[in-house]
Amino acid sequence: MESSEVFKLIESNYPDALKSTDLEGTEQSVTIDANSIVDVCNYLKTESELQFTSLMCLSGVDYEDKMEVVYHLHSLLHNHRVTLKVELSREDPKLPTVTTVWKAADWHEREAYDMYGIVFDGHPDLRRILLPDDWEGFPLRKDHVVAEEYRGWTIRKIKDGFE
Amino acid sequence: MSIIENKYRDNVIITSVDKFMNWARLSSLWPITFGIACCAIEMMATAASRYDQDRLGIIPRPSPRQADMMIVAGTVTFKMASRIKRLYEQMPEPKYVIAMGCCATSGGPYWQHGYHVMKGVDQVIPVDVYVPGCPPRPESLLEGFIKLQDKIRRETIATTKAA
Amino acid sequence: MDYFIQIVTDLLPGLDGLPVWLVIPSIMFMFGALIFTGISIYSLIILWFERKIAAHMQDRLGPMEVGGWHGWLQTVADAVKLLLKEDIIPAVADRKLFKLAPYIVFLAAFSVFAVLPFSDKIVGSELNIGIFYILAVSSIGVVGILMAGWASNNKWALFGSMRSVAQLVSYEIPIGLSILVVVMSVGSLSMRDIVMAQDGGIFNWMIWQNAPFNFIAFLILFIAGTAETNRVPFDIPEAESELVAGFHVEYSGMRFSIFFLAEYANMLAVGIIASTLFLGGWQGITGASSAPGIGLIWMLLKGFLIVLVMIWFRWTLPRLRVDQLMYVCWKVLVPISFINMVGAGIWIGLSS
Amino acid sequence: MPDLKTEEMVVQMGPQHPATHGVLRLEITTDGEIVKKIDPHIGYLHRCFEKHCEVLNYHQIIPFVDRCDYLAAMNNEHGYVMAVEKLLDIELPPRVEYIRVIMSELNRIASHLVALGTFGLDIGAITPFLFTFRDREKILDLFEMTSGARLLYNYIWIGGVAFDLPNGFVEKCFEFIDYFLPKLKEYDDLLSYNKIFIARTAKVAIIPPAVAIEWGITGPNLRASGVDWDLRRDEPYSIYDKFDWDVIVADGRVGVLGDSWSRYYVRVLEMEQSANIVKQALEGLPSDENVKSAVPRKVKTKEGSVFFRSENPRGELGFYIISDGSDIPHRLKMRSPAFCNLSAISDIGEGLLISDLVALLGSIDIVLGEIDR
Amino acid sequence: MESFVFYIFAFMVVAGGWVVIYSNNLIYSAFSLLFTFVGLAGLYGLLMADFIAATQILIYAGGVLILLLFGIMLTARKTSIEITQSNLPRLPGAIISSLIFLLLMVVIFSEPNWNSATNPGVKETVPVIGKLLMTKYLIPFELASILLLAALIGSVFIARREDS
Repeated sequence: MESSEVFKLIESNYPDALKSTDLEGTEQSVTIDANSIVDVCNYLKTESELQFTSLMCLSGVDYEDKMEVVYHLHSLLHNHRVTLKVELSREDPKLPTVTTVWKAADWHEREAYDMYGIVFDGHPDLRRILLPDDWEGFPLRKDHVVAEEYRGWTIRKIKDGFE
Repeated sequence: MSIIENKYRDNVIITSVDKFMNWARLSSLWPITFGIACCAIEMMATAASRYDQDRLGIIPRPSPRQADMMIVAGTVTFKMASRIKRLYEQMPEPKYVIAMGCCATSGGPYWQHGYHVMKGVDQVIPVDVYVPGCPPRPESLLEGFIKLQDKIRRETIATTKAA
Repeated sequence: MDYFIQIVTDLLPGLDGLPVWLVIPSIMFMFGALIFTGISIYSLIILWFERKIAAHMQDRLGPMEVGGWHGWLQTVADAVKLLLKEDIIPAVADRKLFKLAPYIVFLAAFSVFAVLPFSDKIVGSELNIGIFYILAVSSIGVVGILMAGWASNNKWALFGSMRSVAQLVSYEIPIGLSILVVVMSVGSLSMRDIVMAQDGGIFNWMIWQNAPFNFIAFLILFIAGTAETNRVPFDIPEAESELVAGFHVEYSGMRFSIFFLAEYANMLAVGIIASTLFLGGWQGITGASSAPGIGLIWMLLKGFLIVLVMIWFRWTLPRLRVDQLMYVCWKVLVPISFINMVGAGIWIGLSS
Repeated sequence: MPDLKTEEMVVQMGPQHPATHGVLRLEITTDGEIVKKIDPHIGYLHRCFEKHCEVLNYHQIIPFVDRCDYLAAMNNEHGYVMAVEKLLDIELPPRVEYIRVIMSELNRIASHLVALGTFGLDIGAITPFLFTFRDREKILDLFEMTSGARLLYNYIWIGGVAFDLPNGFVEKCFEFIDYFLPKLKEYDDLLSYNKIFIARTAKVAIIPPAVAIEWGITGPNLRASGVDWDLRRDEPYSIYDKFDWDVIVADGRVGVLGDSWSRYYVRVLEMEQSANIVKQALEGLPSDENVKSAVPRKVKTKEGSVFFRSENPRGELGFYIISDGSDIPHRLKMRSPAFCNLSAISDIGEGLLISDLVALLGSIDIVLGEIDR
Repeated sequence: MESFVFYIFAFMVVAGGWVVIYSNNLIYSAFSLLFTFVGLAGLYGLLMADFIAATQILIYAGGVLILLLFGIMLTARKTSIEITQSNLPRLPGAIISSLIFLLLMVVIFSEPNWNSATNPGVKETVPVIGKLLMTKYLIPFELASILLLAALIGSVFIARREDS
C-alpha cells in the first residue's frame, strides 16, 4: 500500500489527530498530533490491511524553532512503510510513549531523551542510555555548548590557532 | 616497582639480577583481554594465526590480577575512563600500558567534535608505548610489543641515580 | 622409600653416626623436595608442550623467541615473572583464608604423589591402601578451592568455586567405582600389587582383562579424571568466557602460579594413576625391566601420553554447561560405572 | 520448607568481561546460576557519531561510518552511500555497482567469520576462533589489495569507489572462493555439529518470531527465528536482483526455531550464499569503466529527507538523513541493527543460566561500536 | 619420633577444635574443622588403622565438611564474607561436655583388659574389615545403610515438595 493511501486511512479514522501531510518532498510523511500518537500507532499496528508490526526507527530531530520525533514504520507482511512525525515545542518537548505499542521503542526513546531531552510520558525506564548518568546537557541539540571538562578531565583540547 | 626495587645501589650483582629479571618480564608479557573498539579486532588478529603474538610469549589473560600489561585498544570515552583506571589499579606491579591506535593516543578522529571522547588515555593512566594508526596494523602492534620489551630491558632495581 | 634411604645412606656414609629420628625425617624431606622439583620441572615442560601443540593445531607456531630454539625457555620466563610479580591481596578479601587457600590446594595435589609408584623402587610410601589413600587425599583440595572462592570476596570467584566443588565431589564417585573394578580383579588396594598383577607384557595389562569391563572402567576413569582436573570440556569452574577466571580470579603472582602448578600436578597424577591401574604401571610393553631407570621412563611416558590426550581435548572441544556436567556425571557415568562394577564382579566370580 | 528464601545476587558483567564482546555492561540479578533480571548498560563506546555528522560534509562522514560497525565497514559504507545517492539522484556506472556488491559480500563473510569464531570462544572452543581468523585474513588481503587498508577502508565513495580493482584481483578472488567453500565443511566438523556445541546452543535462548519482530530484531537473528525476510531480496537495492541466490531461513535442524544454534548456523549458510554472489558478480563484472565518473566534486543535495535501509551482516542498517540543502546534513540518524537486537536481551535473557546468557550474547553477534555509535 | 608425630597431630586436633568453638567467624570455624579432621586421620594412621584414616578424610573432609560449608554459604548472605556466630550458651555446654567426658573416663577405666600393646606392625586391615562387616556386623551395617537411604529419600522429598 502506498504511503498516501495510509495517510488517507489515518485521516478518515482520526481526523483530529492529523495535522498535515507532506506528499511532495523526497519522503512522504504525515504529522500527527502528539496526544493521539499512541492511538494512531495502535491502529496502524493492529489494522489487518496495514499491520505495521515493526518500528524500524525512531529519531529525534532538532530544528532551530521546533523539535520533531520521526517514526519509521514497516510491515513485514505487506511490505510497505510509512513515516510519521510529531512536532513538539523546544521548551517543553513532551509526548506519550509508544513502548506500549512496540517494545522496540524502548531504547530508541531513551536515546532520544538522552540526546535531545525529549520526555516520553509513561516510558517504563526513561534515563540516559549512552551518556553517563551525571552528564549535563543534551548534546545533539543545536544550541548545545560542549562543557570544558567532565569530572576533572578536559573535554575540549583545542590549541591556539588550530580550529 | 615491586618488593626489591630501589633498595640497593648499582653494582655487578645487581646488574646481572637486573638482566635476569628483565629477561623474565619482557619474555612473558600477558595482556589483559580487553578490547574497546575497532583496534580490538586488530588486537585479536595479532593473537590469531597469521601474526601469532604467542611467538613472543604473549598470551591474553582474562583477569587483570594475572596480567602484566594492558593494551588500550580503542576509543576511551568518559563513561569508560573510570573503569580503565580501576582495571589498571587492579593489575599487579610491574605493569605496562600500550595505547593502541590514535583514539587511545589522542582522541584520533574524534579529537575535535567528540564531546564524549577522552583525548588520550594518558589523562587517566600512564602510558608506556604509543602505537599510532587507525587502526594500527598487527605488525605495528607487534612493533609496539618489541618497543615495550626494549623499555623493560633498560629497567633496573638499583637506586635511581640522581639524574 | 627404603630404597631411597639406602641410596642416601650409601652416598653419605657419615649419616650412620647420627640419631635415626634426625636422619629419617630429613631424608623424607629430601625425597619430598625431589618430587616437588620434579613436578615443577614437569609442569614447565608440559606447559611449553601444550602451547606448542595448541599453536600447531591452530596454524600457528607458538613460542618461538624466548631462549632461542622454539622458545624452549618460555615457561621458565613465565614462572620467574610470576614469582617476581606483586602479590595483591584485595582489600575486601579475607586475608587469612586468601593466603592459605592455594597451599591447601597444592598440598592435596602434592600429597597424592607420596604413594604413586614411579617405578619398582622409586615410590614414597608403599601403603597397602594406596589407591584409597589417593581418593581420600585428593578430596582435601576441594576445601582449598572453596576457601579460595570464598575468601576472594568476588562473585565470579564464588561462582567458580561453587561450581568446582559440585563438580569435584560428584566426579569422585565414578572414579571410585571404576577403581573398584581394578581392585576387585587384583584383590588388593596396594599400588604395587596392582602393577605386579599386570606382569608380562602389553596383553596382560589391566585394560584388556575382564573384557570389556576393565576397558569401560578405564574410559570412565579417564573422563572423570579430566573433570577432576578442571580441564576442557569440564573446565566450567574457570570458564573464561563466563566467569572470567573462576575461583582464582583475584589471585596474582605467586599464589596464582601455585594454583597453576596444582592443576598440572593433578593432570600428571591422573595420568600416572590411570597408567598404574590400567596400563601396566612401570612395566614396559614387553614386561618389567630390571634396570631402575627404565621403569621411571616408562611410567612418565605413559603418564605423559595421557596428559597429551587431555591437552588434545582442551584445544578441540567446547565446554559443557554446569547442569549438563552434572547430568553427564549422575545420569551417565555413575550408572554405567555401577553396572560395569557389578558386571565385572560377576565376571570375576564366574571365571575364578 | 516452602518459605525457604534464596538470596538474590547482583553481578556486574562487564564492561571488562570476556563474553561481552567489547564494552557492554550487564547488571544481572541472579538466583544461584539463574539470571532473574538483566539491566544492560551501553554507551561505553559512545563516540558522538551523530554529532560528527552534523559538522562534517557528506564525503567526510564516510570514515566515521566505517568506524561504527568496524567488522563490516564495507557494508556500512555501502548503506550510507546509497542513502546519500538517493538524496542526490545519481546514476552509477554498472561496474561500480558490481564492485560494491563484491566488497559488501566479502565483508559479510569476514564479519560472519568473526561472529562464528567469537561465538565458539564464548562456548569454550578456542581453536575455531583461530581457524576463522585464519580465513578472514585471506579476505583482508583482498581488501588490502583494493583499498590499502585492512579494517576500515574508506573505499566506497558517493557516486563511485575510491579505486578501480587492481590487476589480478579477480583471479585472487576466485582463488579465495575456491579455498573458502570447502572450509565451511571444516567448521561444520569442528563446531557446528559437535555434540557438546549442540548441547550448549540448541534449544537455548529461544527468540520466537513474534518477539523478534516486536523488538525490531533484524538480519540473521530474525531469519533464525523463521521469518523469511531479507532486504536484498525483498527490497532489492544495488544490483542484488541480478543474482541467483537463496535467502537462508533457519529450519530448527537440531533444536527449535530461533535458538542460539539456529542463529549460529544461519550465518554459516549465509557465508556460502555470499560466496555464491561474489562468484556471480565476478563473472558478470563489466569491463573497464571509469569508476569515479559519477563522483560529485561537491555534494549539493536538495532539501528533504531520506530513510534508507540496507542489509548489514548484523541486520538492517538504516540511515535517516535530513538535508537542509547545504553540503552538511542537518541531521543523520543511524538505525543500527545491533542496537535493536541487543535491546531485546533483557526480555529474552530472563530465566536463563549464566552460561546460556553468554551463549545468547554470542549468538546475537553485537558490535558495540555500532550500538553506542 | 612417633610421639613427636603424635603431638603434631594432637595439636592439630585440639587447635582446630579450639578455633571451631571460639572463633566468631562461622566460616573460620568450618574451615578449621579441616585441620581437626586431618589431625584425627593422622592419629588413626598412627594407630595402624590406615583404612579408617583414609575414610576419615574422604568422608569427613571431602564430604561432611563440604556439605557444611555449602550450607553456611548458601543460607547466609552470599554477598558478604563476614558471618558471625555467638557462643552464648557456654555454661550448659560446659556442663554437658564435662558430663560426656566423665562418662568416657568411666568407660575407659572400667575396661578390665586395658594393657598397652607393642606396635603390631603394618598389617592389611581392609580384608578384615570387609569380612567383619559382612559377617559379624552385617545387621548394624545394613541398618546404617537403610537409615542413610531413608534420610536421602526424605531430603529429596522435602526439597521436591516446594515445586508441587
